Amino acid sequence: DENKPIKFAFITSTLNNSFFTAISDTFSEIAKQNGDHYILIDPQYDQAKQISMMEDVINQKVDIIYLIAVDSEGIRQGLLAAKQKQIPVVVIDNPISDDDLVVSTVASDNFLAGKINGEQMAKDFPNGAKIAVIDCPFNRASVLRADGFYAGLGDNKSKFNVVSQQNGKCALEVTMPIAEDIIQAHPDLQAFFAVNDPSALGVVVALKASNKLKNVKVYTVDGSPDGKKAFSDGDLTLTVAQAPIQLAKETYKVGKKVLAGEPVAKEILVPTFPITKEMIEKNGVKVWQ
Amino acid sequence: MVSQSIKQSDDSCNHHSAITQNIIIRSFKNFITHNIGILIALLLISAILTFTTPVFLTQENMLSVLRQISTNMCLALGMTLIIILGGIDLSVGSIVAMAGTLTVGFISIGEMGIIPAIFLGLFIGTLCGAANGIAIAYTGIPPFIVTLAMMMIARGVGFIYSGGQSIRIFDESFTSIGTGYLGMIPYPVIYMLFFIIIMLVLVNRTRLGTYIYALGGNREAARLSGIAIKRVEITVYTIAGFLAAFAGIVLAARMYSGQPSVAQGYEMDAIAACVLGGISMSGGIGRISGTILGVIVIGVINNGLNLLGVNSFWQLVAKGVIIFLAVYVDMLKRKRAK
Amino acid sequence: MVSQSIKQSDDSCNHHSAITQNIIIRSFKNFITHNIGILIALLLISAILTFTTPVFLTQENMLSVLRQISTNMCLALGMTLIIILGGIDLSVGSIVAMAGTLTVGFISIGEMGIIPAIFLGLFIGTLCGAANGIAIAYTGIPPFIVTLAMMMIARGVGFIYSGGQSIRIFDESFTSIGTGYLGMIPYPVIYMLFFIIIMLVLVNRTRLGTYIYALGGNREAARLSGIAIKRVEITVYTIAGFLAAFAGIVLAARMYSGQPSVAQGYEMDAIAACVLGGISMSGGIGRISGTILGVIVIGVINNGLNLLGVNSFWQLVAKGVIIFLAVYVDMLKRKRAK
Amino acid sequence: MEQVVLQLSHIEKKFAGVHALKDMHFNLKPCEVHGLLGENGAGKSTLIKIIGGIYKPDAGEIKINGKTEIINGIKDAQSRGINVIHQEIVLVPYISVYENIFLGREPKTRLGFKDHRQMITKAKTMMESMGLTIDVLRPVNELTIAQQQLIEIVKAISFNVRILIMDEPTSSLTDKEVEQLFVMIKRLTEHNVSIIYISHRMDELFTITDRITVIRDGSYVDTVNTKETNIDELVKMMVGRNLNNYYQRHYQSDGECLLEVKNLSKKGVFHNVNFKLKKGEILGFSGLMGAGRSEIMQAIFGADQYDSGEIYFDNKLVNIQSPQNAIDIGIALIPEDRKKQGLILGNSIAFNLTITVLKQFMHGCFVNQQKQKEIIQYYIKKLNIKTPSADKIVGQLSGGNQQKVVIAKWLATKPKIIILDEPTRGIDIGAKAEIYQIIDELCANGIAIIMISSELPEIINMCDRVCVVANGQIQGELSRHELTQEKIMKLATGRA
Ligand SMILES: Nc1ncnc2c1ncn2[C@@H]1O[C@H](COP(=O)(O)OP(=O)(O)OP(=O)(O)O)[C@@H](O)[C@H]1O
Ligand SMILES: Nc1ncnc2c1ncn2[C@@H]1O[C@H](COP(=O)(O)OP(=O)(O)OP(=O)(O)O)[C@@H](O)[C@H]1O
Ligand SMILES: [Mg+2]
Ligand SMILES: [Mg+2]
Repeated sequence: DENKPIKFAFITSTLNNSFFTAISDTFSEIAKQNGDHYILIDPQYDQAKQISMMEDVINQKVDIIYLIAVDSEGIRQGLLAAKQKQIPVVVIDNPISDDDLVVSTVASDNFLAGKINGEQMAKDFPNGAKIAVIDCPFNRASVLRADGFYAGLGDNKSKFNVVSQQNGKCALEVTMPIAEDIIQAHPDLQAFFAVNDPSALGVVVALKASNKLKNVKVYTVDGSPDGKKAFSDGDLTLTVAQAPIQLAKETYKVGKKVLAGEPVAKEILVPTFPITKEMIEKNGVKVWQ
Repeated sequence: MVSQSIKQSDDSCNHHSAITQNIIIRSFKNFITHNIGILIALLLISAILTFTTPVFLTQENMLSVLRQISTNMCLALGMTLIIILGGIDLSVGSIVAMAGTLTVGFISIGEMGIIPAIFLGLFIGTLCGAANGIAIAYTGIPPFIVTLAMMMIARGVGFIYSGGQSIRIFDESFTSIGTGYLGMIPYPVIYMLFFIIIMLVLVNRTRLGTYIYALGGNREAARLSGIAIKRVEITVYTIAGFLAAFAGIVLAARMYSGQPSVAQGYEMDAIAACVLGGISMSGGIGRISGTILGVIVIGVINNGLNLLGVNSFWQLVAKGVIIFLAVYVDMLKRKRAK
Repeated sequence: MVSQSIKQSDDSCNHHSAITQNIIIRSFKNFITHNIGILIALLLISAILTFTTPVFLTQENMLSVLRQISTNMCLALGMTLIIILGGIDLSVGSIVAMAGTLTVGFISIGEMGIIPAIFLGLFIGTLCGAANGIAIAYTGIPPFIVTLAMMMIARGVGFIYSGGQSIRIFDESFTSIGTGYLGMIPYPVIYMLFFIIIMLVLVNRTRLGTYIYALGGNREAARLSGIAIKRVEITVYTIAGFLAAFAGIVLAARMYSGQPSVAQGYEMDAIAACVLGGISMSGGIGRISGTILGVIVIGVINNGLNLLGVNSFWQLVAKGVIIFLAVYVDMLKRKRAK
Repeated sequence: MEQVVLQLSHIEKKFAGVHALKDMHFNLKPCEVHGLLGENGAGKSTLIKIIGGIYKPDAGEIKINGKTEIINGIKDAQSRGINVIHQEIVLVPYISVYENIFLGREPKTRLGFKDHRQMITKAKTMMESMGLTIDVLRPVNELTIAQQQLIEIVKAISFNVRILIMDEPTSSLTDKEVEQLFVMIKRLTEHNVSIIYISHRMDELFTITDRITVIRDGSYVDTVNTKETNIDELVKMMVGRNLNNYYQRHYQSDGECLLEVKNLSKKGVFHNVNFKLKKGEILGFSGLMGAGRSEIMQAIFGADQYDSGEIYFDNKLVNIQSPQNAIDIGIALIPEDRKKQGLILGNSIAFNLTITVLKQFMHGCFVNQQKQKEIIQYYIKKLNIKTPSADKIVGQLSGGNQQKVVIAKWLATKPKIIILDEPTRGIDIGAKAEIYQIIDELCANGIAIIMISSELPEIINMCDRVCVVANGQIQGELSRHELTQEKIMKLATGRA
């Protein structure tokens, strides 16, 4: 029945980011309410380690696994092991290529998130602009966001001059010096698109340091508490929200359905939406959505 | 001290069998006395885990640990030779990633046959090792710098080739390299055992083995004995490159994909295993058996902490403390032995 | 070789002014001759950049480079002492992250005053360094293992304290530590200059400086000469811990946040800068001026590649090649000088 | 024409800034033992390294058995039957004795592996034939220096050798082992081996050599038949002037007691060591290699622990925990191994001279470099250290000058007691005389000296009293008037 306690594992890719902790905290809360046995696994962004840890979890005979793969391609071995022991796997956030081996994928609409940014930028600069992009090519979600961004620029794409596209590794301290150097090389730069809040905040910090924050707009995706604060301070022009709490709740629901033998959709996209001033006024900046 | 640690294989005469037996017993005694500290540490850790988590001592889990340590074992074996030689190799992690990515790429993108792709992947990784060796031997630039440069270059090449993303592969005949079993033993464990035997023979039974110790122990003495120092150096770094490339291909097969960003910091794990196993960073001292135990200790610690469900942040602290204590126990034992 | 590289500061008598001038000229000559290789490398790189990108030689960009290298400079200065001593410190990156995270946490979460929070952050980081030193001096465990353990422990502590997330801070009086200016010179650059002077004085003018070289050159001889080798070791690791903590707090201020996952691999950058600057990994040899140049070369390479808009993957390859070549040029020059 | 196995003519060799060999000549007859003599840094080692294929000469001709040859590296020299025992021990520390002996030419089994069994058997046979009892399976680092030196000799002989070169093979051997070595040398010459023998010990040269070639400042001086010469003539050729008063000693009347050691013991190393040391005297410590003399002194100096016993300085009980304590009290120890224990070879003379006394130059937190320079110059002059400047790297000095730097470094601490452990090992006769003079001067100034030495002439001619140590115990004490070689050896070997 619906409320029978279960034993489930959440295998994240890392916990070094409040997005992931928001998911794990939500799971932990739900587990407490339901009296479930909850196991949290953190391979610290190492794909080989994630496979090993997944095998360890399977040896411990859980009912269901919720998984954020480090890499969309690399987790197959773990999925096969789960299948062998008939443990269902629900994938969160980072869609994987082996979707035949998972019951369902619950993800933010990353492409849409990027696209909203592109559209907004096209609106803000109808005559085009000199821009720079901070991406993170070995992360699938980031790639989708960047693709979405370019798609969002739409017909105006040719008016935009991308003077530099660099890998910020989704991290503030990596992005900061790169952004500083880009600003030095292109003093007349008008806007940045960064694939997530931490790298966008790295851009903001770099702009502040060279006193250019007023002249350069920064667009990004996440809507993390830090991002929302920066947005409400006017440092960020736009951050399109993902909703990890909702993601976790949705995933848990899907899992329950699977265990009850009910059919579930193969792909569930949790919508992304621009953070607005009103939302912040209503909910504050302390938490995710 | 390099002697007698494995049985001579080409021993056929009958009247030698007593001596042979003697050698085996002595090898075993040597193994115990030389590694007593880390053995005690390993036993302690295992005992604690056996009592605290029932899964630990199951056959399944043991095999799983062995498979998990296979990558680090390959790297640490190569690193052992290099450290005994008095060097260091920071590039092995990058070579792991590069070899895996390229090999998978050759098959999936380049549509090459599996065997030629693997050979080419192994060859390129081995070449990186050889390049390290040649640069070190001929320019006199410290190994730290040469392999640091190679670490960046090899990592870059993997990224450039794949555009930073992972490359997928489905071909069962390739992926089974990493995922298959012989009976119930995973292939990677078998490779590991194979390389361990090769290394034991190499270090204890071949001239190269002696020369590695000679170079690390007293370079001048080695030179004056007419040893071709450069050739030894190049050979050793080449071996390490080969082992890293091999590990990378197996890892890619396990992951059903070539991942250019994988294996960051694996060089540190390998070095840690060596030092834990009593290989001295100043060269000339150490035994393969020590490294093997070092790798096992690190593997068991990782596995145990996961089984116990220790939070990953606390795991870091625990691992730091345990590694420190393991080496400390080893030191104390060694001192007392003197 | 340790002497005469900076002017004596407490030199006031008039009849000394000729001698003083002499010393300055000699220091300068020493500086040139000892670092000729890396100077040439630096000039070459700068020349190429000046021609290929107009922005490179602007005052603004130069200041920006200086600010960017300030963290690595702090770490590399501490690392220099440790390497000359014959050791190594892998924990500095983790101490950077931990000190920044804790300090910001004390202010934002703990609601501590800024000054006490900074002091406490500095104190804890320094303590980690001291713990390294004490463990190394008293147990005889190799620095590599001790600081590897500390690297994990400090990293873990930062993560545990913040739950793995970054902690934001807005207090201007704190963030200005990292973002403020004196005239047009960013604060971090000023700290950097301050520490450089302190280090030059420490190494060239104090007893401790001489003892560090003595220990690194011949530990046994140093001991028999009545040098308190344990005290020297502990002091040096403590200094490195302090500098790392300081760099961490400034970095946190620059980032408007304490980030526990920051600064991974910074220890390698620091070591690379030292080796690039001619500090020998086997101890006893090297000069602070070399390290300074090493840090600058790495900073200029990073900056230049970004200015040129080189793809990050190619940057890796380019950096590897340039570091290798820079050291190679240095080696050739040194050989010729002999 | 007389037969010559090896002939060198017009040999030139330059190192950066040093003209090590100038128009050098040398010839070696079959089956002779040919001594090479010269001051420290005269170029002896350089010459034999050229013969051994380690250096290439800049100019000159080498004839082997009358044919002009070019020696291409060490292996090439070895294949011509030329083998060198180097001045520095060049063994690999952590591998076994037999592996060291066969290093670089290991026999292989059919399968291409090293043939351990064959190496062990052969090594054992060699050891036995030399009358040595060292376990060939032991790693070299566990052996004493003397044993290592013997292994070097065994290793060199194990080649098919025609010309054997020995560069100061006895510098760390005692008389017993030297005798053993000489027996070996005699046997080799009977087997058609020619030997070049370098030593600073004159008595050895007179015992073992047939001819002696003298080098001065890299130039050939002369070759003489040993039987037709004497010490004074050789010394004159070597240093270019007459050297009288070789051992200088002005004995003092008994001073007051400065140091008293009572019942000092360390388990397994030394037991019940008792002695007194008076102002202005030289107390000798004699004994065989490994008797425990160095260990006793290390313990007194605080460099090593001891289990029980008391040390009185100026009749006051003192507790010396570390070398610093010893230095503060006024004790200095000049260690036996100057390279490992005495000097920081990669640093300058100035650096090494001052590390013991930096405290004296402190000006607040900083080192007063002016004052430092004065002291450095003072000692360079006083001990006559031959160097172009105080900034020269110590590792580049000749052995004698290195030893003087170590002595200077300790004199600078203004000690009341100086412990000298093998102060003249590997030092040429001229430098030795200078060091003896320094020691004598120190005594005259009321400083008490303990001198450990394995060279009996030095002990007999310099000391007021001598303690003879065997098995970690003082076997007896001999006064100046009782000192003879026989008496000392009797006590040292326990045959008293
Ligand atoms: N590799 C080298 N580089 C530079 N100079 C050297 C080198 N080897 C020897 N010399 C110099 O050449 C000269 C001769 O040295 P050599 O070692 O031949 O002297 P030696 O006669 O063997 O002295 P000793 O009795 O002290 O062993 C010395 O001045 C020495 O400093
Ligand atoms: N570092 C060491 N490790 C192990 N054994 C040692 C060490 N140093 C000395 N010994 C041993 O201790 C004993 C006493 O050595 P010590 O050096 O005191 O003798 P010695 O009388 O001074 O002889 P020498 O003439 O060689 O200096 C010897 O048996 C020696 O092998
Ligand atoms: Mg010599
Ligand atoms: Mg001795």
